[in-house]
Amino acid sequence: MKLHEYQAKGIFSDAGIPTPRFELATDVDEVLAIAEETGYPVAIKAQVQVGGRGKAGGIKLVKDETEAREAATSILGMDLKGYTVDRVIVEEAIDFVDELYVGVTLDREVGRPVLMVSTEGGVDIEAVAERDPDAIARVHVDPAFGIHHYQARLAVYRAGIDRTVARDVASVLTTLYELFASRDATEIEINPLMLTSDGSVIAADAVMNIDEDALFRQPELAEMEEEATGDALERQANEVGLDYVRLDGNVGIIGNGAGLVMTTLDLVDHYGGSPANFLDIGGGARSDTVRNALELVFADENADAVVFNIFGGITRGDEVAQGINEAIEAFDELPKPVVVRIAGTKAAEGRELLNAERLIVAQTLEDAVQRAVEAAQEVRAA
Amino acid sequence: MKLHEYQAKGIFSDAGIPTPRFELATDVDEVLAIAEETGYPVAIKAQVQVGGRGKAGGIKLVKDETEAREAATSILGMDLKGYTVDRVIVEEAIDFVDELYVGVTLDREVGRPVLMVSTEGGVDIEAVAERDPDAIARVHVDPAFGIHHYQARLAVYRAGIDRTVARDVASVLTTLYELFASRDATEIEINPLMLTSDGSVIAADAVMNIDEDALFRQPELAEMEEEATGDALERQANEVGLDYVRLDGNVGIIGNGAGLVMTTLDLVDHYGGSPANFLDIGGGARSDTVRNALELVFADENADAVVFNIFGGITRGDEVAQGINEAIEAFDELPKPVVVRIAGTKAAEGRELLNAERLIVAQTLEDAVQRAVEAAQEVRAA
Amino acid sequence: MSVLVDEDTKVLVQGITGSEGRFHTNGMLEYGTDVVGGVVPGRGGESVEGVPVFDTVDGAVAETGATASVVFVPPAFAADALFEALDSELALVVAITEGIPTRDMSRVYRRLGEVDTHLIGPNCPGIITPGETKLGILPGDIFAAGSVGLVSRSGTLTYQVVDNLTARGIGQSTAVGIGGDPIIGSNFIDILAQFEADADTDAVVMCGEIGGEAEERAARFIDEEMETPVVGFIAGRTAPPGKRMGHAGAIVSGGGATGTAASKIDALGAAGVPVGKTPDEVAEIVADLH
Amino acid sequence: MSVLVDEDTKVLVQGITGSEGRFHTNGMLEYGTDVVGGVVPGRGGESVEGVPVFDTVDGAVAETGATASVVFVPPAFAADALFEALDSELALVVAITEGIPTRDMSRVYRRLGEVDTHLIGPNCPGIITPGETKLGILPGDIFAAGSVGLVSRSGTLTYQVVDNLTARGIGQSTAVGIGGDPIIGSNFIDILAQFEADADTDAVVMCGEIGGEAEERAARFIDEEMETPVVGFIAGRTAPPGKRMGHAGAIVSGGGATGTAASKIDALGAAGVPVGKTPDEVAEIVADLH
Repeated sequence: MKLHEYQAKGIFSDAGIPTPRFELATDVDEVLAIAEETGYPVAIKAQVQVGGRGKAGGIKLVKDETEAREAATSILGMDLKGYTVDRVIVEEAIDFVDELYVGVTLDREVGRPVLMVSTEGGVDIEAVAERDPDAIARVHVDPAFGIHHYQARLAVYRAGIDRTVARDVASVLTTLYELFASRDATEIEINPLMLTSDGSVIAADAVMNIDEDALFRQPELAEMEEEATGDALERQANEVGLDYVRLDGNVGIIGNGAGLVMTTLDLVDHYGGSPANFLDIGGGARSDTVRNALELVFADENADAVVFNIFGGITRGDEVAQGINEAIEAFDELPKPVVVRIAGTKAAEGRELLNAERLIVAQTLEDAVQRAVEAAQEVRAA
Repeated sequence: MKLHEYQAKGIFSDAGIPTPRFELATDVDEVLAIAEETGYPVAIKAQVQVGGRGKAGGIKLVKDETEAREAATSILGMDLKGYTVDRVIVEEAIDFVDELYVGVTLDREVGRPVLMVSTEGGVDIEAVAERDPDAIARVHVDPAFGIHHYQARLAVYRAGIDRTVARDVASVLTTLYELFASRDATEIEINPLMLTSDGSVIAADAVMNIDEDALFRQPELAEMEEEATGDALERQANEVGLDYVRLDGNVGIIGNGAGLVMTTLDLVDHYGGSPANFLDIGGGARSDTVRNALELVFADENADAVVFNIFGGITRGDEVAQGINEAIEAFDELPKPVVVRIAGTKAAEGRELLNAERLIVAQTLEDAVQRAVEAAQEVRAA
Repeated sequence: MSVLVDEDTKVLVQGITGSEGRFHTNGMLEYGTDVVGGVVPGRGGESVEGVPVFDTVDGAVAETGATASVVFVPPAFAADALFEALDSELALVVAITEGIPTRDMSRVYRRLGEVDTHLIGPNCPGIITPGETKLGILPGDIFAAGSVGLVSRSGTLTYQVVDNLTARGIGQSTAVGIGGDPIIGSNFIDILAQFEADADTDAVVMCGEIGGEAEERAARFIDEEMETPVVGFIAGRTAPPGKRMGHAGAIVSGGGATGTAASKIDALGAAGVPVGKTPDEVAEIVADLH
Repeated sequence: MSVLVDEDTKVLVQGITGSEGRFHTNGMLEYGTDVVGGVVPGRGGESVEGVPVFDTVDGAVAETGATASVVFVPPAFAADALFEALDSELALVVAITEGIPTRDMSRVYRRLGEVDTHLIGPNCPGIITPGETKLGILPGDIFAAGSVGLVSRSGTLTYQVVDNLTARGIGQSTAVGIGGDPIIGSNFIDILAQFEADADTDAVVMCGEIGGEAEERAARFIDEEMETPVVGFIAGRTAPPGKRMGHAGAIVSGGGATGTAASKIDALGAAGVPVGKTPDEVAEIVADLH
């Protein structure tokens, strides 16, 4: 779960990290009022949870009311990589002399958090990492002991940060780590951490990704999640506890287990089709979950046909079939062809039970995918 | 640094551990007013930082005003193992069905905190430990990870605590550990943790020793230290940053370094004398420290003579001698014979410099101690 | 004829009184697993499906001689249960629980490095030695005893591949679902090393998926350390960069040189590992090896 | 002719710019110690007594090839400095700092168990190999080179015993003050084992004091593992139970069977270790051994 910049910045600021003054606005008048109060120049920044906002025109530095009105009008309501911008922050412009990068992330290879510092801030850090890995100093933190102050200093000095600001940067990094641990973040960064001409540091951006599995103990952050914007269909999926990932093909896909669903996507491609989505309904196949899943794919205008691939596992095939039959009773008419494949324990019994009048019953995975690809092609052709 | 019961109990209570209602009182009228308000029976408990208060008559359970007045009058102002009782708590009496022991201490042998639980509460736990070590369940906590909840449960179940209260006792123990760690305690215990007839637990006593080396980061506890009562001479020593330990002999002892001072004590005994005190003035021998030390021993009516044993170490013997000469200038007359022995770097030069008119200058440790023992005997005989 | 578990494995179930724990204890008992005890604090003295329940792992081990444990404890308490299991010096711990916070697993993994216990999972289907024992939630009846080892990051995909193997008459020595979480107790290499050392495993199927570098590192290990032939499968070949596909492991970071299906398939190919395009093609390649 | 340190030991001073650090760096340099660098965050590039200062231990080790460090960092920051030293894989760290909170040392000690570094102290005078090098604050001129090892919990008492030894013409191979805090990096046994393995140490003096069980355990070690003769001294024979005598180690718990001077002297006696009643008697016993 990725926080909005304004949310992350609020958390950083509360933890004592210097940030520019900023306020949230949802319409042009609000933007102008805040800009007036703050004093020009100000930055107007779209609050959407995607990367590369600046390049996509979601961030504008404006020096007077005319520019502010123009920028606010263009940004509010704009479509940014599929997300509609419904809020911006208006932020004091910072006069900086240098831009640094500081961050904390989980290094999966060793299972430990890693502190990262670079003098090459203000640019895409992943590009830096690829071009010149040594430009980023990395120091791992032992999750048993937590951070030692020396580790933040070590990262800062290794990165070649100027000695005059080293202490301040190390202090920001230590705070970031403490937030990383106490707020169950999976990633947290400031890029750029600006260096001002008077020798102080200030967090010009704020990124914070939270471990969704830990939201049960982060009630304050769990509330923030609700504020998150997103694609309408993805939001609808979230409301029923599913994770709907939109893709750009025309074969809708439902299955249980991420690996198996991805494999189904791969097979759709293998047989000449193109996946419209990724939808994992998890273990078993309770009829209400099946119905919710079908409703989502039916609502996806890109999907022309649906392949439903369930591997029974512990849940028996006959029970799965029962659940699917019950689920489709909720629909007077199935708006798209639905191919069902049941495998695993009692699969044959399950296939027998399936309502073959309304569903296309497939025998194998390959069979199911091929029939769904064909069905989608027919719908498209019609 | 040992906290008073009322201080420790306040900390426990703030951390969510159930305690009886109690209030602090410093005179008899206050005791009676609180007792009235609390409702009889109440316990009146002397607040002095020594063990075995109960046996020494410092704790009384009273059932009416007459008893309360009598108890308060006898306890307030009493001498309890050398400490004058100047305050008591008046505490709600608890109707209990069982008494448990829970505590956390540092196990020096492994350098880790250890959780301790026993069903044999309400008695001297050290006696239990000696008589029947298995009656106390012990579980060590890894100081890197901190406590795992299972460890508190493990200690509780191993101790044979009844399953109906196991969860509550484990919860108290977990809280004790967290206080141990967050408050820099060296020892923390509840003895007894009472079990009431309605199946709840309540901390009837509260012991908490704080690491004096950590007081710099425990400002709240450092303030409590100031409230601590003690022997007048020991308090006076504390004020000048020294640690004066009273003993019952007649040879006053000053030296630098605990091991060397203890050795001086041993030699006093070896040569037929008896140490009046233990006073370690630490490294070097600055003249103000020497003067403070001498003032303390001069004020100790038990000490008939003083042996001053300094091993120069890094500080040179001539500098030490200089410091001692300066210090004794503050006294018009030395009220007791003072034997000085300087050893180590430039010891011979130091001995040369010492004011031999006012001081008895010894050559070796053995010589110094023997002369001090003799001097004390002469004073005593006079 | 197996790795890590066999018919002599004595199993504890941590969280046996929960609905998942109870259900799968029953499934394990039916499969023939020697479930010797359950652990639920405060429930000691009870019994579930005829299995005695203890308050602590320590007590259960002392009483039953258990050598392994399966963990069904809910996410908020799972790390505590794992620490308890690791500190009791069991040989194997299988964590089924899904949704354990990463921070908790980071600490558990730190501790794991200090003990001799093997941890499988979390968020995994478990481990099975067909015909002998299973620890976890795998559907026993799709497996058949044999000599092909299987290791996979994914649950139902594992079942799919096993189904294809069994359909072709290829039995399995042991199958291990290692889980797809960011931090897992045993990775591909840990399990591949077990199979390599097992005289009765004569081929291994390894099912990977996009995200991370576990498959790339496994490929290097296979190249340098293994004699036993390995057949691969990689899910997510068509997943677009930057999209998150279900569990935490299945995400392709944009632009990176590793983590993509292509990178993994290339790495495996370079290590001499044939990679099937479909689960059934995997089974076909294995059949050709025999 | 020494343990742990010799003329080749390259020494860093952590906290070199403080008054203690600067003063004792000077003392060490005068004694001939090869002080190759100092570490103080933010002071990199400066120099103290001609010794270059670095911002991090890591950087200092890389630049100077240091193998040991002496820590004068104030108590509030000392644990951090010790973790930094331990993580830099120095062979030896000597912590002089007095007053480090016990909780901090408990964590440092936990970490110490995972690395190969030896830690001496904290709250100790340091270690000296007479005529070669000293790391710490010991007064060099009372020592003389020779073949008697010395290990002690106490500072000035160590000097007293050394003074008695040197006065009788008995030189020392290495003398180690291990410190008297509740948690110390090296205990008697660690140092005794070093002396036992040192061909050039032909007798050892061990100075203990009341409190704890370190001397009792050392006695068992001497009995079971040592060939080299050991002479003991125990301070605090006359200390009354329950009184705290200066530093944390020197307290006799009331009524306990261990921790008293009698218990320690008995244990040493049972291990064949003669215990001197005065420091000079210790020197006399050692002289008789020669």
